[in-house]
Amino acid sequence: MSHRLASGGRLDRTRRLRFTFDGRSYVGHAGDTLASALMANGVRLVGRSFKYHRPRGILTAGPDEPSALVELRAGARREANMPMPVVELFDGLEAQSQNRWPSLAFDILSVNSLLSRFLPAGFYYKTFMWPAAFWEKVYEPLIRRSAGLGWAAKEADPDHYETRHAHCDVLVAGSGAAGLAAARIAAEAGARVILCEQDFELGGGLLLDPALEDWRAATVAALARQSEVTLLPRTTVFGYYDSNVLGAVERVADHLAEPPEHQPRQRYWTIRAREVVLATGAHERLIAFPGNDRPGVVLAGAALSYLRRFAVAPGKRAVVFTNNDEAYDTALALREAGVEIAAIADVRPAAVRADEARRAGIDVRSGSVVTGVGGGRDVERVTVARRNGADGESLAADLLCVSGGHSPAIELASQSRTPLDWSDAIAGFVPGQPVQRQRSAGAARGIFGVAEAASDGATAGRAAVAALGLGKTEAIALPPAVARAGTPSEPFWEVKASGKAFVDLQHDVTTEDIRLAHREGYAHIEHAKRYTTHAMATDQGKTGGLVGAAVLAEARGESIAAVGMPTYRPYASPVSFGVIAGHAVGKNFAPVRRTALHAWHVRHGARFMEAGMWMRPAYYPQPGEEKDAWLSVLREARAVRRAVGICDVSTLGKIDVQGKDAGVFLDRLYTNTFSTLPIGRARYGLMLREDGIVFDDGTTSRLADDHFFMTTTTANAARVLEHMEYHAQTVWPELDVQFCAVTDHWASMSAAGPKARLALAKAVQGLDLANAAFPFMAVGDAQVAGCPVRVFRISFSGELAYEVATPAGFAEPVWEAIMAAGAEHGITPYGVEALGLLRIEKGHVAGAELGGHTTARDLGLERMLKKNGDYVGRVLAGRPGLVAPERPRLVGLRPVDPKARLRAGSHLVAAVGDGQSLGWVTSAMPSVELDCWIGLGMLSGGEAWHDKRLFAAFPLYDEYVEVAVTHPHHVDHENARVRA
Amino acid sequence: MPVSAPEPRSPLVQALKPGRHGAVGARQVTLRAYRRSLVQLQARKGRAADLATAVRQGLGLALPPPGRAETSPTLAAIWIQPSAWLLCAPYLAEGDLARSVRAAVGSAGAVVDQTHGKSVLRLSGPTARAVLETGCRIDLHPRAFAPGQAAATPVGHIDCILRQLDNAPSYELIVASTLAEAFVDWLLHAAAAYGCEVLPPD
Amino acid sequence: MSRYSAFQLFVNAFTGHRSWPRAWRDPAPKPAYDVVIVGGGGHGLAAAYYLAKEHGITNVAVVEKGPIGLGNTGRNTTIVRSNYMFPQNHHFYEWSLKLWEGLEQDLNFNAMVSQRGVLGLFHSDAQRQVFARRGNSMRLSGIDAELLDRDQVRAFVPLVDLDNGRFPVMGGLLQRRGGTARHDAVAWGFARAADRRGVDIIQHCEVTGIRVAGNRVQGVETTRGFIGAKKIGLAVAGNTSRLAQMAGISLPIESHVLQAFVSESLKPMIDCVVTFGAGHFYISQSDKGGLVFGGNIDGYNSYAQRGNLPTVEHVWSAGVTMIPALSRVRVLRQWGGVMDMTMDGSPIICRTPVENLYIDGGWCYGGFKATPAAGWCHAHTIARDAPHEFNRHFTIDRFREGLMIDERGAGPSPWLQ
Amino acid sequence: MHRIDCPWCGVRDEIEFAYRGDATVKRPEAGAGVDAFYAYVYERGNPRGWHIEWWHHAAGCRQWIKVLRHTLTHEIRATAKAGDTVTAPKP
Ligand SMILES: Cc1cc2nc3c(=O)[nH]c(=O)nc-3n(C[C@H](O)[C@H](O)[C@H](O)COP(=O)(O)OP(=O)(O)OC[C@H]3O[C@@H](n4cnc5c(N)ncnc54)[C@H](O)[C@@H]3O)c2cc1C
Ligand SMILES: NC(=O)c1ccc[n+]([C@@H]2O[C@H](COP(=O)([O-])OP(=O)(O)OC[C@H]3O[C@@H](n4cnc5c(N)ncnc54)[C@H](O)[C@@H]3O)[C@@H](O)[C@H]2O)c1
Ligand SMILES: Cc1cc2nc3c(=O)[nH]c(=O)nc-3n(C[C@H](O)[C@H](O)[C@H](O)COP(=O)(O)O)c2cc1C
Ligand SMILES: [Zn+2]
Repeated sequence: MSHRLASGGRLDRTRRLRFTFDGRSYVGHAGDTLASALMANGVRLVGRSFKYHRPRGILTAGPDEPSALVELRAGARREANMPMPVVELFDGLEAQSQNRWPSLAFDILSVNSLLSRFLPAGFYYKTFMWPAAFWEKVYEPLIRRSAGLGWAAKEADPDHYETRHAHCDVLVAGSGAAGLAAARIAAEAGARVILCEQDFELGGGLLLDPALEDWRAATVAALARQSEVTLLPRTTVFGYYDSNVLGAVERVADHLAEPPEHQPRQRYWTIRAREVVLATGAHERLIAFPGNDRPGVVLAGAALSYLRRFAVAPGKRAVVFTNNDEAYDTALALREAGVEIAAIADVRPAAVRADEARRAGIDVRSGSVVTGVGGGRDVERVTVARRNGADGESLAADLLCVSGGHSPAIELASQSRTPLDWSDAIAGFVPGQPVQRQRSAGAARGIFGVAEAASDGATAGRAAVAALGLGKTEAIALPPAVARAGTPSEPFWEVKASGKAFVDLQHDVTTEDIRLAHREGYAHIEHAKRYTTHAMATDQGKTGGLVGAAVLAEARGESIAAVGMPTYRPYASPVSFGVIAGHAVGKNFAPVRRTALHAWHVRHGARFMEAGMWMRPAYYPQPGEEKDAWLSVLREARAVRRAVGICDVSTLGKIDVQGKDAGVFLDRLYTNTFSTLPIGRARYGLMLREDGIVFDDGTTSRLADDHFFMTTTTANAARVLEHMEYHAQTVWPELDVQFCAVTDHWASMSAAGPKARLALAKAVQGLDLANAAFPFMAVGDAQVAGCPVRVFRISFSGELAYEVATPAGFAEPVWEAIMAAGAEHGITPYGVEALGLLRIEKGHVAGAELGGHTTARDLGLERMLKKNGDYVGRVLAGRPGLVAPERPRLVGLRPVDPKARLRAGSHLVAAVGDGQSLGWVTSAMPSVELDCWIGLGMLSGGEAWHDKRLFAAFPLYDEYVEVAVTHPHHVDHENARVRA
Repeated sequence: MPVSAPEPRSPLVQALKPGRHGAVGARQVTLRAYRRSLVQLQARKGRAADLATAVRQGLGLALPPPGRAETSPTLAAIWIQPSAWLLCAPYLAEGDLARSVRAAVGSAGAVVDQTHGKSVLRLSGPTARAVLETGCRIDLHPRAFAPGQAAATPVGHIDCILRQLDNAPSYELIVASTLAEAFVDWLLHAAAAYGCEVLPPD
Repeated sequence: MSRYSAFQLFVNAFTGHRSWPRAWRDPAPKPAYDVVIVGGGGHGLAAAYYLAKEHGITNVAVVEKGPIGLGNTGRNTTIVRSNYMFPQNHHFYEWSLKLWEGLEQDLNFNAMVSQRGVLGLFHSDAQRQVFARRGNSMRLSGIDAELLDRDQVRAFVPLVDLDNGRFPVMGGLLQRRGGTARHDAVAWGFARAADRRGVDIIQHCEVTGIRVAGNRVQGVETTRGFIGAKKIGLAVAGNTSRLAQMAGISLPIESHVLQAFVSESLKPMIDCVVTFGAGHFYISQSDKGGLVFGGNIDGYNSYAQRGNLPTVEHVWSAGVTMIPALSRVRVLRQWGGVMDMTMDGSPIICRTPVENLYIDGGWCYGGFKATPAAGWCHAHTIARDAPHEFNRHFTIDRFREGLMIDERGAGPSPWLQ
Repeated sequence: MHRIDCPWCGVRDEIEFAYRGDATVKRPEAGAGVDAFYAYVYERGNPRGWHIEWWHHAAGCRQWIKVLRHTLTHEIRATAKAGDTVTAPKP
């Protein structure tokens, strides 16, 4: 049965689009939405409601839609809960109805509807409590399964999304008469204008009036000609944020089966607007009456849209139920399209247009309402009665057009913190005095009628131009005002008759639910909303929100203005995760930072690990080691202890510090002194936070009297720089100090091991590496392979070691040269794992020990706290809690059974089964020197435990390992090797 | 005998393969890596005026005010921080730029070589602005940003120094070398809708 | 009568649910009370309830500036857990979890406490060690925790992408007894139960001053006049600094906004609470089918219950990275709440330098789970004028004494806590 | 999203900055004692209203700037260089 009109509409009838709904094939046209195409095909039952599983049809013709929600597409592109009226038809579209089983027509859970008297608002708060264990096991799974609407896709999204940052003078949201006029005025004044329209065609209400097509087309064309105007159809402004920033989503390819190559599916616009015009129109309201949720009930404005724009007759014989004049336009248009008008029920006792309609032969029943809807799954009969319920008559009709008036679309205005004023004239909230640089225009502030809206839009455009100081504005052509006698609409919300009257069609909230909430004390609008879930569905109550508030107001005996609306929040329409996430997902979640030697590591089979944004080689598996990473790690560490290894340490933060006061500055940042450091020497430094907790450590060298080179840990590089900037710029601005990060300019590599000198001496030119000439903590410039290098004799591994820094572009030749020079000594590249092992053997602290809780004393570094002079953290480090003797202190740990494994994250307890933690294992690794696992830990009592035994408890694995407590230096207690 | 330094390797040479990326069409942009010497110059406390004079006399360039870049035939100076500039010149020999700047400014400024720490790119073409707008949050419209202007600002989650060179428009993008590969990954993706021709490095 | 049960629901069905009484009365304030609790969120209502139930103190008013339960109690991501690292926190949060476990029966109100498990994912050895330390610490204190490997994570939350290419998942720390509770019901349930024990819940009554004489509280100035009080407890999350300042007390707190989000209703897809260790992101699915999720604070002082786009972008990116199937899911609402961020990320429940003034505040992200125990301990502290063992460490003085309880180790930077 | 007018760089998005709290606290002199440092590090006015605060232009000119911002409306009334004086309007 086709409901497609023979002519008219904004369709391209030459383009036939095939699509399926619940597996059945249908045909529509270009210009159709899924809703209009199904309607044209006579499909009315399109879904089931949330709670009672009642049959649902198409209520609206736009994003206000509460009930006609479908699953769209299939597989990885499946999307749940798509409102049919915003789904543009494309060839091959697949849609499924939702929330029904086994089928839409025979849905088992529609028994909920019969049980509905037991399921009033909030019923679950009152029951399901006994027996207690049944909640998770029985009740909740049942609730969870029956709740929810559609199924989301289960796979990764194959499409991609784009972000766009925009700036403009004037953002206009909405392209109806008001929006077009505002945009045109601003554009003519030379402003940079962005016009966003959520629909795929520009024009809003203009699209429904062929008489205005010329003005619409001419205005759009004039805008399109302006180079500073960006027209964005299919773009919903979803939120209004601080500083006049708005978010919008452009549906670039949702009207296609798949996005074209290189095109995003959707685009997320962040729009920074100097001025904003909100011309977002109005939402037509439903009226609460029994059966107002049944398929075949359509809002009057939507019906007009289906007729005029989509050339569909939404029924054959209609009843129109209204409290206002506009619905008469629908009635007349229906009749013109061949739809019989059974009657118009107008709640008003009299209306000019009622008389006109009567004269045209329509049965208008003034002072009348709809008290019920009969039929099986959709509208077959409509009962019309006097307002007091008398003279009820059941009329045969398959279409019931309803209009409860219009509520301005104030979502965005309200989000921008504009207060809402009640307007008696339109029985709705309108935006009050704006707070941000914004104004509403047209239906969005209760100015209805095309000419009026256009002229209001022009006024808003002029105001925006004036606020921008752009000077004079041109006059533009506006649609002619049509003088027409009318009758004010009468606020009307609910027909009280027996049966469920819905205020929220998606969440199945009835007028009785609202009254129940009120009776139980949930009488504040926000309580009533939460108790009943009214206006909490995907449509956020666009068609019924105010109706619910009105029912509540009546129950409270107060005005709707006093009751108010629940807070408006983003999103004006739901927004997909993907579009806001944009490109920064999966492997692009965070940019990858690579050292200059990255390619070398890749070529040599390194396994990488993430360290913040960095990728660092963890180890370099060799043939035969694939099965067990420890083999590689131990081999690498052993090479360092026995011969020589080389490690990329480029990720350490490096900061160049200069200036007359550089030394003083460093003295205040570090707990120890740097102003006394000789030129050509390095020193280990410790930094505290101002609260006395250890912040960072590293070596800093003096290159000249007024020039230092500082290093930080990889993790804290950025924070240390910021810390320095804070102190230099705000605390001690008088100091002559200049510094900047040079982490990326220098690549650095550590050559460590007893043979390090032998290996390096062959590669390094221009520097005598002999112990006497270049002792521990010496710094000097040299060349390797013709490249400039700076050599630091510092060591993290505890071996004789040199850190060789070179400008990053020379990293590979320098590294290769050292590798070549060290080949005869068995030089071995080692990764972060081996580095960790070596430092644990040495008892050097790192991230695991510096976790933001430890003091210098805790780490056994109290000797680094200078006695005199100010430094960051000095005072608060002395608080009693931070110097308490029972604080955990750094110790070494070894399992008593040399075969036993020690795990980081274990706790130290006195006996198996003891719940009292004395400390914990911060780091653990198998040792190459000791042939057993070793660890570092923080232990209350610290050195008092040396040579005593405890248990490392790992109850997560039910493991207890007996450990001996040792000095943290497992290897080379005397620190002789580094000086060798 | 000291051997002479090899050509320094730029991470972009690896990452940026010459050729066409993304869509084919008339709206494409061009992208090219540049080998540059870079030096960060910072005035010593209270010596900003001396520094400006020294640079003008020694390097023939006026140090620009905030938000701007100044160029001479051989050198560009970009304001990056109060009393701090990034100087940028064609790469000649290692350390040369830093040495000559140091000689020119004497005790008036701190000079730090950043040649290897930052990578220089140029994005050019009528749609270059549209490409950047997918990740750049400042207003690049000609009314707001023009040749001679420069800004430090993140582009696609990576901090960047951005300078407009001409009205093609062409933009110079300076990013940390360790993030350069990630940056061009992002940039090529951003440009794919228009198409991007990667030219061999300069 | 007013007891809730399936039977009552059945009976009421036949009278059109017309005889359900108000869940709580709407009394006018009396001139004075033994205890005035400021703040009608979960914490304040719970304190009043436990004052009545545990200590027999029923001459109590809860004064709330708006309607009850619409502060952070009404806008949080409802995660309930007790998986803390430090023993100072263990006993308190575990006590809270125990109270949650019997709450419905105790209150005769279904707060939908749903112990479907809280799983925290980790992505590196370093993170694993921190999680292990935490899990072991919990186990030593008798709290349930399990360390999952990748396969176990996959089985537990099949939609998580373990190999997202940037921060692959190495495993997770699971607390099965963790889960969610229905936020609104918690406030309503405590309100109804407290009301039935005689507590006056006074809505739309904003405290504008605290009257102190001789360093002892006298009562509160409100928009509905002065209300005398022998003792005053503050439970005004997000506003604790302001209220304390009314009594001349300055606190180590900044108020920050935290956002949360909810998606459209979907058929079941995530059956637990799961958090992404590589970026701030946590998500669960409500019984209604909405995906409730959130991330990090916006990171600036704010008393506005709304946030901004940069955080939104970061949170959603993390979400799609962790669960790629979220990409086409649509989100219908975002909102914000104002939280007290303390300088160590841990709460305050203690006496104050002003006699008979008590504070329950400083909850940062995590005070919803604490609701029953915080109310319980607050009530104890008020009734006995001394802390219970469970809240002994949650003092203001700990900062001056250097006894911070800093689980994250972020230090006195509230925006990092 | 806050748009902050950096005195050096002009108006930039919030994400370029790192928020760093109350700019009215001052680091005490070295000898000021624990209470003074306690107040500097921990105590905050935390006003619901105008707040003078540090924002570090981390992704721009790397300056610590002062911002006068309203913590309820998020209105930004003034920005200034680190050394400049900013005064909050009387409530
Ligand atoms: C987005 C978000 C997500 C969160 N997620 C979690 C989570 O998953 N798990 C978790 O455990 N915690 C979470 N939290 C934290 C948690 O919500 C809070 O810590 C907790 O709800 C605080 O409860 P409360 O009763 O103390 O505060 P509230 O519920 O905020 O109650 C305080 C009450 O005090 C009232 N008040 C304030 N000033 C006055 C005055 N002058 N006079 C009278 N009344 C006043 C307020 O109106 C308010 O009702 C989250 C917080 C937010 C904002
Ligand atoms: N019965 C009435 O009196 C009545 C009531 C309401 C609307 N109207 C219509 O009002 C018109 C007045 O013009 P108008 O311009 O004020 O309204 P309009 O309805 O013609 O235009 C509003 C436009 O804004 C768009 N829009 C709404 N929210 C948006 C968002 N968040 N992002 C992007 N786009 C959004 C809508 O899709 C629509 O196209 C007349 O044409 C008339 O048809 C009349
Ligand atoms: C756990 C949870 C679930 C929510 N689910 C929904 C929902 O399904 N629909 C909805 O509109 N809002 C939902 N909200 C958000 C509320 O509507 C509201 O935005 C939030 O409680 C903050 O209050 P406010 O927006 O009135 O300030 C939910 C909030 C929470 C805390
Ligand atoms: Zn700046």
